[in-house]
Amino acid sequence: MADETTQRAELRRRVADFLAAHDPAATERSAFLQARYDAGLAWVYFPPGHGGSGLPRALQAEVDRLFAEAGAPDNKPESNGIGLGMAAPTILRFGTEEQKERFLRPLWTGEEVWCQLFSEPGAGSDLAAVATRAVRDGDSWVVNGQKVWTSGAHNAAFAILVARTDPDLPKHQGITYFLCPMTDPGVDVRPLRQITGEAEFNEVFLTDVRIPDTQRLGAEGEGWKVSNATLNNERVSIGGGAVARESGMVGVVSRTWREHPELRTPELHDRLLRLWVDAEVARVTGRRLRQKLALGQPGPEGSAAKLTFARLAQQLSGLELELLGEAGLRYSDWTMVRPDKVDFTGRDAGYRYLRAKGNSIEGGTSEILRNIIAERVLGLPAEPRVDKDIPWKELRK
Amino acid sequence: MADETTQRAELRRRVADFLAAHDPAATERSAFLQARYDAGLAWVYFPPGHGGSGLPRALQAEVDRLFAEAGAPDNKPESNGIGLGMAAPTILRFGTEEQKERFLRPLWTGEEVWCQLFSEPGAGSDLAAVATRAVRDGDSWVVNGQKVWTSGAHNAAFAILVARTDPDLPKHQGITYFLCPMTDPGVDVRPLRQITGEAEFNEVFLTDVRIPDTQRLGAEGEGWKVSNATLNNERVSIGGGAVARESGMVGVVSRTWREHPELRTPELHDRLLRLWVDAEVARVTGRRLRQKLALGQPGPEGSAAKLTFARLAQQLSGLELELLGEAGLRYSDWTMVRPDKVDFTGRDAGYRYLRAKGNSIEGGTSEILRNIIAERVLGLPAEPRVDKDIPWKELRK
Amino acid sequence: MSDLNLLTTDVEADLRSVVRDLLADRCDPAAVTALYDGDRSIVAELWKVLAADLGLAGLLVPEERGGDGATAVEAAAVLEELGRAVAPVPFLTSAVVATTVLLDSDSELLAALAANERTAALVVPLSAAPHGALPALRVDADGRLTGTVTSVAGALEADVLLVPAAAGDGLAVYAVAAADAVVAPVVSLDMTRQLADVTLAGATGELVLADGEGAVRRALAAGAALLAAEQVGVARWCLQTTIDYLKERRQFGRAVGGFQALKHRLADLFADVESADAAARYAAVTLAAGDPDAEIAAAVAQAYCGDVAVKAAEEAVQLHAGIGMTWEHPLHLYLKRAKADQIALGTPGAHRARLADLIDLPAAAS
Amino acid sequence: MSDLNLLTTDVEADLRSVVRDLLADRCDPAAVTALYDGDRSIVAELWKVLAADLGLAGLLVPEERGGDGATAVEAAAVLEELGRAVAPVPFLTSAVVATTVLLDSDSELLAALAANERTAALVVPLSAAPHGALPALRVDADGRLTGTVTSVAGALEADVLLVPAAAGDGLAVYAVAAADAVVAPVVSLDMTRQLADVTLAGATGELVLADGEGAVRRALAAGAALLAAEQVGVARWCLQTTIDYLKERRQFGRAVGGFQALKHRLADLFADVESADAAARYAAVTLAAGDPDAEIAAAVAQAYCGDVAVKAAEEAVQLHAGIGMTWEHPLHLYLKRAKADQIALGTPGAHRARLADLIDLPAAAS
Repeated sequence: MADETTQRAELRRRVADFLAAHDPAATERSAFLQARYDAGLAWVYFPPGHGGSGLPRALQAEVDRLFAEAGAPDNKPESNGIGLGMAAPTILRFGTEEQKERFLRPLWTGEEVWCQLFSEPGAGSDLAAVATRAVRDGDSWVVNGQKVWTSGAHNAAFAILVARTDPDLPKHQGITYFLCPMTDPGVDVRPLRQITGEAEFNEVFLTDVRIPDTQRLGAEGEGWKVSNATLNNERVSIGGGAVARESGMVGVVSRTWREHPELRTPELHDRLLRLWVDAEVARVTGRRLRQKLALGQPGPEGSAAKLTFARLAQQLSGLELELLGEAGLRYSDWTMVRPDKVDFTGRDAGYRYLRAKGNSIEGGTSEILRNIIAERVLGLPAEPRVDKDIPWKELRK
Repeated sequence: MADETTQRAELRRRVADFLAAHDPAATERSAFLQARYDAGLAWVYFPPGHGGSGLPRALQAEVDRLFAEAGAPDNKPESNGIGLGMAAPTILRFGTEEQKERFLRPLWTGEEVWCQLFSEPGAGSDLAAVATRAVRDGDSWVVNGQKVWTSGAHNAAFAILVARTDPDLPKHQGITYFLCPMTDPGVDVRPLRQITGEAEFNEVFLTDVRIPDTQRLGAEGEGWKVSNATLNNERVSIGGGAVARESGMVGVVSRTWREHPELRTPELHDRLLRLWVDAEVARVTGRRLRQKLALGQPGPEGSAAKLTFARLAQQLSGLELELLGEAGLRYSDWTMVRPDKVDFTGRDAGYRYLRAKGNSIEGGTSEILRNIIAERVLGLPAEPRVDKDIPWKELRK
Repeated sequence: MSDLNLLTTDVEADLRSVVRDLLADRCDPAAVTALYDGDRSIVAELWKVLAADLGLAGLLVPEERGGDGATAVEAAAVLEELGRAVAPVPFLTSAVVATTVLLDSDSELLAALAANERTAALVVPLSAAPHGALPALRVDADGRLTGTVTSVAGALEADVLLVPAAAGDGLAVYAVAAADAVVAPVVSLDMTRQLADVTLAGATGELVLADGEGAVRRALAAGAALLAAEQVGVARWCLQTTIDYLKERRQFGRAVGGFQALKHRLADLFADVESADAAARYAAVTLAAGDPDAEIAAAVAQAYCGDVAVKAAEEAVQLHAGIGMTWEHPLHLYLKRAKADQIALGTPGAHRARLADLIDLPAAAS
Repeated sequence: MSDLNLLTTDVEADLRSVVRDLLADRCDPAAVTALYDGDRSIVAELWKVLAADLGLAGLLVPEERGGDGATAVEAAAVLEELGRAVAPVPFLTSAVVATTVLLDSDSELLAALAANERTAALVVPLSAAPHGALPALRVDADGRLTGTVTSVAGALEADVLLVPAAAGDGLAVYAVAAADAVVAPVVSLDMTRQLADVTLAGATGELVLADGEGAVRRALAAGAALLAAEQVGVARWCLQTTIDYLKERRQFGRAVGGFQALKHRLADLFADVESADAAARYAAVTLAAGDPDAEIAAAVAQAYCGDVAVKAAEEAVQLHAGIGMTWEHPLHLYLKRAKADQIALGTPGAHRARLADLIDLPAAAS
């Protein structure tokens, strides 16, 4: 703890020095961000040379707060969630020195936004079933296939992509991980409309897309391992969100309750109180999880937190419609739009109800998370697997 | 329907004639019951010659009512539930003419009470895993093994028993079904105390018990099929009980609610109303099931009804303890006794709470029932089976 | 209840199969989905075939007043099929609720409804419970009606509106031509039963019931009892579609429907849907028979079936996973209908609260 | 809450492991089960070792008054271990509740409790909630106490009783020797915390608090906050025992724990138990720190953990199936403790109702 106090003081000093040298009011936005990266003050828990200072992750909130208080521009993290939350840690862990050099800086500054090309119509929960093919051609790979559930694909410069490079191997072994240029003419992004009426995601059709072999991440055939690292990051970031009491859906519904005494009934009261308690317990559990992570004691609660988050969002938003009654029968707008960012608690109650249905599907279904908890945390026997040792091409699809 | 009306009128006439010939007040109890059996007025849906008249099952309630109204003695069905509900229909279906002749009459009159020797410590849900051995010896079988969860074993004259007769065959194929004399000196019945404090069930140890081959029910190796028929009867009878509104646990808790205004809270009110609704829906569902069965349209709701019955009994009895508060912390008596009959809704609230835990275990666990519904009713794929084609003796136990 | 038949009758089975076949032909999910983008072309066409060609508009109208003289049991069978197809037709609003109001009146309008010459809607919010607050428009000395009622179902499809109006301590019911009202479409959670805000500014109407509160409440109660059958239809479609999909969908080298956790959830859902079916049927049978248990049966059915339909739709989305979240798959139509139906004619909670009085389980004194 | 540490400290881990080892040695399930047949021999012996040898009797007593000066965090660690072993000792009743009452008094009794020379119990029903109704015995002009309080926990183990008595509008607290009261054992749902009916017929006592209502309520609140830790211990034992059993138990040729439906239920239960652990810990940490959030944290923990412990015990019985229903297997001890704990110091529903005021989510006006 004494050590962290020292680190914290030192960090404050460095931020103050940086701000003295780069007046936020007088420096152009992207120059400021690049300088912050080069000073190792971007993601401080990354290593020196790649935007970081090798500090504990717990200090990141501190440095972000200091910059925000100084009125400095941020890197718009909400516009590049996949890049910051999933691509960056994976590139850091599996990338070559050249790849880290090339990709991390523009990723962090937001100059290059990233998206994710993992899921396919036939490969949802069973990601290892990907059928998108990548065939070696000299120093490049030629990629053909179809991906779905890609958010931000129309704004992205790059994608993290898994594709099958060897169909003669069993399914988990013939997959390779790539950093795919979204500007390639063979990339066709089409909006995928969802039950809310809007198209937050895309389908992405890949036709003879060329990726240089230098943009392969990890070894050929190692894509399963690399993509699992990516997904673990996703689950931690999805489950570990809110911190203030009544953040998120519980706050929305509690406000509705407070503002509409005329809608209250005894049964809705007890249901709301139960969910409020569950949400508060989830908040405290998340707080403990972050304390563990800050000490480098990653626990199994990441998957459990995502399960709970999804359940609460769904039950609370469903309750809100019943509470609203007549007003719950009305919707804001079914017009198909492509939203810039997702806001689970935004728009009207009907939207929140429908959008929350995705919370237990995206980023690993609740069923897959329960398998993970049961097998990896509780040590219960794995599901019988019939497809593990059979060459991919011979599997029944 | 016209047909049933005719049948009903004819039946009333026959009962009236019988009562005229056998004055209930002047006839000795067992003579009366034997005469009723011989007149085909016992279980009227059984065939003539075996206590019945080949009538629709729907008419049974009518004939029982007529006898009850005349003050006639009944056959104490609550003391011989296994015999009447499980052994009798199985003997009727699979028994030889001699077996039906020998066993059904004293079973129905209650002169011979029956119990069930199916479950074993290692064969609970997986009944086909029975390890109790029956070895052929001339015209008899010699049986050795241990059975559990036997209710009424200390009062029973006979038991329906499944035992392994050929360990070289796969598990489902080497089982045979017997009618076992409980008076054999090799039968040792020991009370099995349960969480309520009392011993409603027994463990039964079988040591060199001899059963004549004439008391084998069905062919050698056919025991799996025969026992399944028995269990289907059990589930129908367990699930199809109550008929009047507020029968069973919901009535008990509703009375507590009405009698104790001082215990009421809004949250308990809504929980009770939900369970009341569920219980009423279960009652109507059961009514429809009985109408289907009476028309010979057995539906899949038997298993579903048992699931619901158990869930409601557990939730209602749990709620009652919370409602009672301080009184719910007190218990009537932990003294070990062997009750004559089971009364799910009797004694105090604590007893009801504990006893109800068994409702989702006895007669097929709720987990097994869900498998049955999923596979046999919904047609979903069966669980992967690793033990189906391997000789019993080679299976890991 | 000992004499009430809870099993499907032959008459009902025939009716059900005719309606089902017709909907399979004429109620394409793509055309239903188009309602959400403002293309309502399917509605009038489909209703014409059902109402006139099959004669469903007059199902509940007595023969002597030009109808079929059928009972709530047959109406429930129709509603279950309409629910199964999320059909966007005003059967519930016109042929059940408005028709039941008019049964208490000697207005010629009833015969016009039965003949499908007119389509009517009772002007109350869709969320109004049978025993809850009712709107009452102002009526002046000249019999001119003024006021607004929001979120009215069936108004967009109706050419005549049944308008509750204040009459002393009670409620009168007037019939007003839809053309004389402002019927403003509402963007609705469930566009397969799109709502409208209805405003009258001094419109004149025909007085159909001078003392109409009882008739209005009976009509809403009949609607609530029979809405349960629609909810069963929605739930059955969701369950069956999910089972079918999970038998086909393969992940991890196996049919997804073979994974035990999903099997058990589907088994539980099956039990719930079967129970909902029995509850809805009991409500319809007691209503048809004028049984004294009808009011309890309706409250029980509404307290139960609304939640089951929502659960079935929610489970269906979850178990379809990604594809269940898309606009392309019809599942979302059922989710929205189920959720709107849960609120329609009183939430399950409102029906439970009502039930507390009927069955003598009083609330805590406060 | 940003500065409160929710992770296990070294001090607490050491304490926990000492208590756990001792209970593994000295708290045999068979001896605990014997309580149900009236053999209470384990109680005094076990309490002596815990209270005196380990010094747990004085854990919450400040050092200057003869105790350990530890905090609610360490008491919670002890209670979790006691819950895990369903240990039949009066730690909660004497070392937490009665001790907290006496913290407000300058009575020498506190030091006697800390030294384990005396064991005390607060004479209220175990079901009394911190914010609910409290018993108040009559006290005459001579200071003689008369009245009965039913279902008191810890009274059988106590040699001194802390008796709330009416004092004007408030409540005084007297210390009465247990020998001067009639302490009638009650056949209890949970015989590992057996209750007694306490009757005083003109007994005299030492006045320890003239104005004691606040102290009594604070003591019950501390008890409620820390009972959550006991509930977590019960839940953890049930979860772990079930997992261990299902890894071994084979049916259908497979370990039962490999069946996905059970795996998913256990995964959900694990999430619940981890959450309960965090809730209980936050209640203990805020109580220890005198944090303003302590009251909400305690209500949340009690609203949550009681149900989780019951669910864990019920799931454990179900997943053990037959063997879980037997007297022979210790599971029933946990089921009974969990259910009694759910009612103890206020049901989850009572704590939710209290929470409604604390967090400004008011009930419906009636």
